[in-house]
Amino acid sequence: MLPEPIHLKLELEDETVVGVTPIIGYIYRGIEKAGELNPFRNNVFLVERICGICSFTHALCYCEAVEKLMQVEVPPRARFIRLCWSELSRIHSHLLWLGLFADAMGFESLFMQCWRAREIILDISEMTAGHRIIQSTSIIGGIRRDIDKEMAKEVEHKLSDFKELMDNTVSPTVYNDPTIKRRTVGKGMLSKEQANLLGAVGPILRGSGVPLDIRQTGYAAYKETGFEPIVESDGDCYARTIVRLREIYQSRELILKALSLMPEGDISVTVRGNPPEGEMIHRAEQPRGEVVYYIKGNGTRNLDRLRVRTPTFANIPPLLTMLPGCELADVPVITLSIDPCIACTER
Amino acid sequence: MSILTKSRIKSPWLLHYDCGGCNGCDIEVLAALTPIYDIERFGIVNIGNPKHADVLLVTGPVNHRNKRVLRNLYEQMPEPKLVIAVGTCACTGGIFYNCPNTLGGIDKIIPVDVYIPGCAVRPEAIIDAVVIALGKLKEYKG
Amino acid sequence: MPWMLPTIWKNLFSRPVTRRYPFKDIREPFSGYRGKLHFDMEKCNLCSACAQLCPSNAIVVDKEAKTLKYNPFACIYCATCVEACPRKAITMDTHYSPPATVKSEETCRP
Amino acid sequence: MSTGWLVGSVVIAVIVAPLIGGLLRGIDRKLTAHMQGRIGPPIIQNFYDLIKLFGKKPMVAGKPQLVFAWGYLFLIITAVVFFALRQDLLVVLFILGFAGVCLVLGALSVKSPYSQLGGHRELLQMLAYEPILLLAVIPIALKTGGFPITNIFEYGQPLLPNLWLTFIALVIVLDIVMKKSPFDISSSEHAHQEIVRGVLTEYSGPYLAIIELAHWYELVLLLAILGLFWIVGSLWWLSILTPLAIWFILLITDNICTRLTWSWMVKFAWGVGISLIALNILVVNLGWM
Amino acid sequence: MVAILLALAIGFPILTGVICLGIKNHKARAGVVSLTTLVLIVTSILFLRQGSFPYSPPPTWDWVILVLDYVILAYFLFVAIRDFIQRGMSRHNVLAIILTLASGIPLAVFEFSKAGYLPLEAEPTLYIDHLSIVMCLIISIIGSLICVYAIRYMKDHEEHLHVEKTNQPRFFFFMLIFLGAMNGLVFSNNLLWLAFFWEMTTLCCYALIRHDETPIAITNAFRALWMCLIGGVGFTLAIIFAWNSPLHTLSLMTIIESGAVACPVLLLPLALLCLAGFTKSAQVPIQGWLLGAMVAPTPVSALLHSSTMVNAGVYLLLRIAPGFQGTNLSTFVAVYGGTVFLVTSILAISQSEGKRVLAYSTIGNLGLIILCAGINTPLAIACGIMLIIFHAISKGLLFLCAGAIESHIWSRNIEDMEGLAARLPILAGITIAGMLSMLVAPFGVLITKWGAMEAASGIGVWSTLVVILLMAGSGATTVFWTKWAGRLLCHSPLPGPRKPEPIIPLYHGVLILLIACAVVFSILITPIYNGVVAPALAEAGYGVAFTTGHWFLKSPIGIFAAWPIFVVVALALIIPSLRIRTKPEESQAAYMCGENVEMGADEFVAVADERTPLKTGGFYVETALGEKNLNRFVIPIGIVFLIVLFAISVFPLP
Repeated sequence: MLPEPIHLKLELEDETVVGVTPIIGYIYRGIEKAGELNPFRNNVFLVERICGICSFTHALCYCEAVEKLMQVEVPPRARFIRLCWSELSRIHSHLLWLGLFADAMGFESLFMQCWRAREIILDISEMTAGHRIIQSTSIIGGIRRDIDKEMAKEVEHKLSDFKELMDNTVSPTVYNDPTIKRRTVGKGMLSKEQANLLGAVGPILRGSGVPLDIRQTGYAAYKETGFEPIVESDGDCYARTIVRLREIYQSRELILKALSLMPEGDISVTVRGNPPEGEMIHRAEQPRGEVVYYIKGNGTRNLDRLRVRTPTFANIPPLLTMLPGCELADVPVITLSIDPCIACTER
Repeated sequence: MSILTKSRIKSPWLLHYDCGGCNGCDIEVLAALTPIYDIERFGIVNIGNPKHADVLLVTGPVNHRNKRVLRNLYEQMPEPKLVIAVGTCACTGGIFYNCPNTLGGIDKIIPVDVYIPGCAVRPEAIIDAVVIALGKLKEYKG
Repeated sequence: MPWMLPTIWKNLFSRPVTRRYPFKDIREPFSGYRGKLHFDMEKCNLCSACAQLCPSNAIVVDKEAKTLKYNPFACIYCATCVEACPRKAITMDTHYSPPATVKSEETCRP
Repeated sequence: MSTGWLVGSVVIAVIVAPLIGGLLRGIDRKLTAHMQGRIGPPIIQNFYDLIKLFGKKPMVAGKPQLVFAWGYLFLIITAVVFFALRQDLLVVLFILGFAGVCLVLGALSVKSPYSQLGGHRELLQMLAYEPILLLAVIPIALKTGGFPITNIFEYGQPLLPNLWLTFIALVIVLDIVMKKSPFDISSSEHAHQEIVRGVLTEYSGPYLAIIELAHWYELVLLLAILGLFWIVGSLWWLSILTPLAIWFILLITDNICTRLTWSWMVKFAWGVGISLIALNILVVNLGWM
Repeated sequence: MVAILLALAIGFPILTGVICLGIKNHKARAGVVSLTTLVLIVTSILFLRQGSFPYSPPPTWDWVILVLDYVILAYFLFVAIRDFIQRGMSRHNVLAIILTLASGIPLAVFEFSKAGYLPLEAEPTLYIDHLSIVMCLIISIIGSLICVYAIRYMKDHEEHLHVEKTNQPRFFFFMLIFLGAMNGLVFSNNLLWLAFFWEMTTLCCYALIRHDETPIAITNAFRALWMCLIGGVGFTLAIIFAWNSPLHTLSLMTIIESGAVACPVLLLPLALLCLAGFTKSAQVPIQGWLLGAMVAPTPVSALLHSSTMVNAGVYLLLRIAPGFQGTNLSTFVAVYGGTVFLVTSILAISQSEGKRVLAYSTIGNLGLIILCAGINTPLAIACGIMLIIFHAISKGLLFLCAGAIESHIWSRNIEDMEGLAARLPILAGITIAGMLSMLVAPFGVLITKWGAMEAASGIGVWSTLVVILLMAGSGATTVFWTKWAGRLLCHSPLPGPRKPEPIIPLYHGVLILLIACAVVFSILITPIYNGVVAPALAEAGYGVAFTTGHWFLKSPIGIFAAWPIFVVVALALIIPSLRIRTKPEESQAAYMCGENVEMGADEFVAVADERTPLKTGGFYVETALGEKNLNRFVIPIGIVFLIVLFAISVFPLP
């Protein structure tokens, strides 16, 4: 049910996979090139559409990179609200993934329940940002929409509904169901050493026992809210599932904390002028792992270079070591366990 | 209305193909299947195989790599068949209008029956579009 | 296995959560939803600030012919033009643009 | 039984069975949707689907697949007819087996990786359930003194109290044949998983409809076999209720577990299913039941 | 009259075989072979009209048999020692030497210690009953058809191998005397005569397996030799024990009529005869020789598997079954046959070479016949006899199909047969029909399986085990046949007209004749039962197995209506396959995620837009069910079974 095309050329022996060649390029659009043709402010909307699932984090990372390059100080309130949207998109991405993962195992009713819970998050997103999935609210110098007191209360209310739904339906099943365990435990093993060696990022890395999360660097408002990465040590599909499930709860806590700690003030500063000559690298934690933005300004309104390193790209080598030797029936499960985002990978 | 036409209207099976979109519309297509929207109410099933499908939902602006795939999938659908362009970039290329590897709109490759604007489209819009598309089936002869 | 049982059992005997769009139980869009664009051509002076800032080239202003062409099928509904318009001539509806069988452009004249 | 009665029951079986089958599939989808918190399609949705498929332009990937599609349908109808004529139960199951072989050959006759994998998995499913299905006849025959279905009617008392072990084994078979989780390995209800509906990948339009129709017959036939366990005696109405109850339980099972792998399926079916029946035969042979 | 018939059935093929040895001209040899087959077929039909009768030739013939028996054993010793000298010591030639001596020396000691009686006679020497006639018909008709087919096949075969000097005279010599020896075997009543013909079939088998004279052929020939000689030893010991029993006879009829229940001492000779039957039928644990025999030219395999050699073993078991009725030996035989059926059916799943699949299927079906003999009820024996008939037809057909396919693609691998239905539609169609005739209902093989299942259900406590073996084995059978048929069918839609299939009259004629037999005999199953099987049952002292009415078979516990299913099959499969014409515009390539290139090309677009060939393959589960893995269990299980066989025959429990 992966909604995107990735072509894995599999060589099978009976039903055992003996060779995998990933074939990509189906979604390559040339966004990085277009990023050089557009004015740098418009690029915010372009990079959001690198991937519709983690679009806010793309925009966030791009904006922060440009802001760092232009040495703009963003108002603190904007940073807190950016954190909220970033975590909202993480919850919605993880739930989306969990649903697809359940469906890959043929567990349709769990898929439905995940997506049902996800709709609450999308409603919050629509209410606060004006769109269900592509927020388009982060701009250079801050954000475009405020979350006022009334709205914050509504968000808290919806998030408590959400927690109740999760606690009653999704979580107990994922934690306990023996058939899910049978399909995931011990499948797609990736040891801590391999994960480090092959440069895995995000929940794959943390599922293999490496406590590394870019949110620890404290961008946006993570420094103020505090942050501890979630780690599981087994390194199989089940560990990755649990990492993501726990992150959903963690994200919810982070949003609530950010809403309560949020200072009053402006939500954006006016940014004038063009990015100066110079380079800048910025990192952020997407739902799928670390995203790296590299920008190079030349003093005009167009950038000299826009380069993105997306998490799925980093996770494909680990995937290729997990697949050989597994059964065909496990291919979708293992492939999905890295939560591949092909639109990100190919841009 | 003959019983066959009625059955056709009552049972559109979807094939969803992402030819270069950002996933936004794609997940909204899936969201339309889930409890809140539940397009199975209309007999719609996401079938994943062109040979079984009646309606082709295409997202994304089409690039030089997957235009061949798109045409193949379209040709492998038996008549009568409908095509719906989902989202702004499937209609015209949208924000990707100046990306070097996009063609800008799937109607450059295959005939399109219904266009849905929006970036990303809402599930409600997909339901509207399927209803409009099915209206076209009423006139189908052959 | 049994852990999913309470959920489906409860669902089976309670009303489905489905919003019966387009018939009933339709949830009204939130007030901030970025929907259809409207051009108030009485306020517009064809300054083309919107056209310059539009990230997807959906607005084209032709000063010679005194027209503003807007293509809803190219628009990404980002509201940049709304914010950019110095005369507040562009507004956004909370309803999405409807699907259509043909792609049509709106041509507006002041 | 008079000839007229027999002819009548055959006609009814051939006409009514698909109606019941289609309706059951419709109710299946409706109930599944409700279990997931959705509304789901109308109950007669599957009839719309079938008529629509018949109305589509044919598209084929080779002649053999069409031949085997017809073979599949006709043989299943024959099995239903033999069942209605109260013939030898073993023969009914043999015909059903032949039909299964046709389905697999139809899928294997196209050079398509999905179809091939689906065919092979269907074959493994047959490997898993065929022995149980055939074996289940043995305790019935031992109890009623013969293999024809007539014997069951003449036996005079319900079979279930003595043969409930066999009955449970048959439920496993039904679950595999209905392709419900955890056994939906050769195709899945929603066709977007690793083998794109497997055996059905290459069928389209009218030929897909033929196979769908045959599935309805097959479902009704298997439920009817489960119904045989109560058919006589004062509790005969249980022969309608029990299969429906079992069918409902299988729907629930489908919604609370994942799909498992074929190796697990074969091991489970052979291990659990065959031992249950073996125990039952042994117990009957020793005269304890 | 009867003497002439016997001479024609046994002596004539041997005579023409010797003539063949001297003919260098291909056409003339073909004529002689054709004449022989014609005579054999007519003779066998005359036997059927004649009915059963006893016959004892003049005592001179007893002397001839006596001498020839030692000649054959001496020849075995000679070839084994020659091999020992030429190719060095190997397990096979040493065992061949030991076992030849083990069967020859006790026999010599026994016979010559009774010098006053020599030659040992039994009254009657030959006894022709309906079981023999059934066997004679199978041997003469199917065996003959195979010989006719071989005329063309050997020509192709030698052309393919670029053989300089033709070996065909020797080949047809052994083929023809094989038929004669088999006819002799099934008519013999004197155990010494039986043993002689038994060794003669071993000789023919050995010679035909090593026909190509490649090292592997020679090795496999010796394996076949020593494994069959185990049966020879069994025969020798059976003769000695039978003569030393209170009955003091060598007449098979007398032994069987007395029965082991009345005379428990007979259990041991009967068990030894069973052992001989098991070895001849290549049952576990000595199935190796039949698999090794696959190196021989395909008509040899066809002959071994369908009408001769292996059938001798199951014939013997069915023949002596009344003798051990009601004993533990009978139950043992049933469980043993069922186990072999299950094990070989599972082993066949992992085989990728067509002929090896056929071989395992043969062993499995022979196991099924042995199971029938063990169940030992009228129903079971009737099914056993009918299974011999139908299995011979279908298996002969399938081997010949494999040979004909081989002459086109020069490969025996199932994977190489992919898509033959497109290239050779007639041949592939017949092959698939042949497979279906082994596999699905209304065909004879399945009718007998049905009977066996019903029979097996009623034998008391052991029936649980027997039916489970039977049903599980049937499940596995479905897998390997369907899988193979699927490989033949698997092809992409082809645009444009096809090259027509080359028709080779000798191949296609024989194949069509055989498939017609399989269908017609299955439809005519009730006349066949009434005509030959029922009298054979009656002669062996069994009750009635089936009643027939409306051309349905009715057993006391079930009904099989074969012809209505044939009507349905004709409607469902044959009419569509003749009537359906696919229009070119309806053809569409298989779904490859939209990455197909043009129609008819088995390619898809992969890395860097390169066209990559699409490969599909069968399902073999080599790691789990491969020979390497399973034989670790199968062979010990077989050996344990043989130990149990002797245990229960030496210490019969009540």
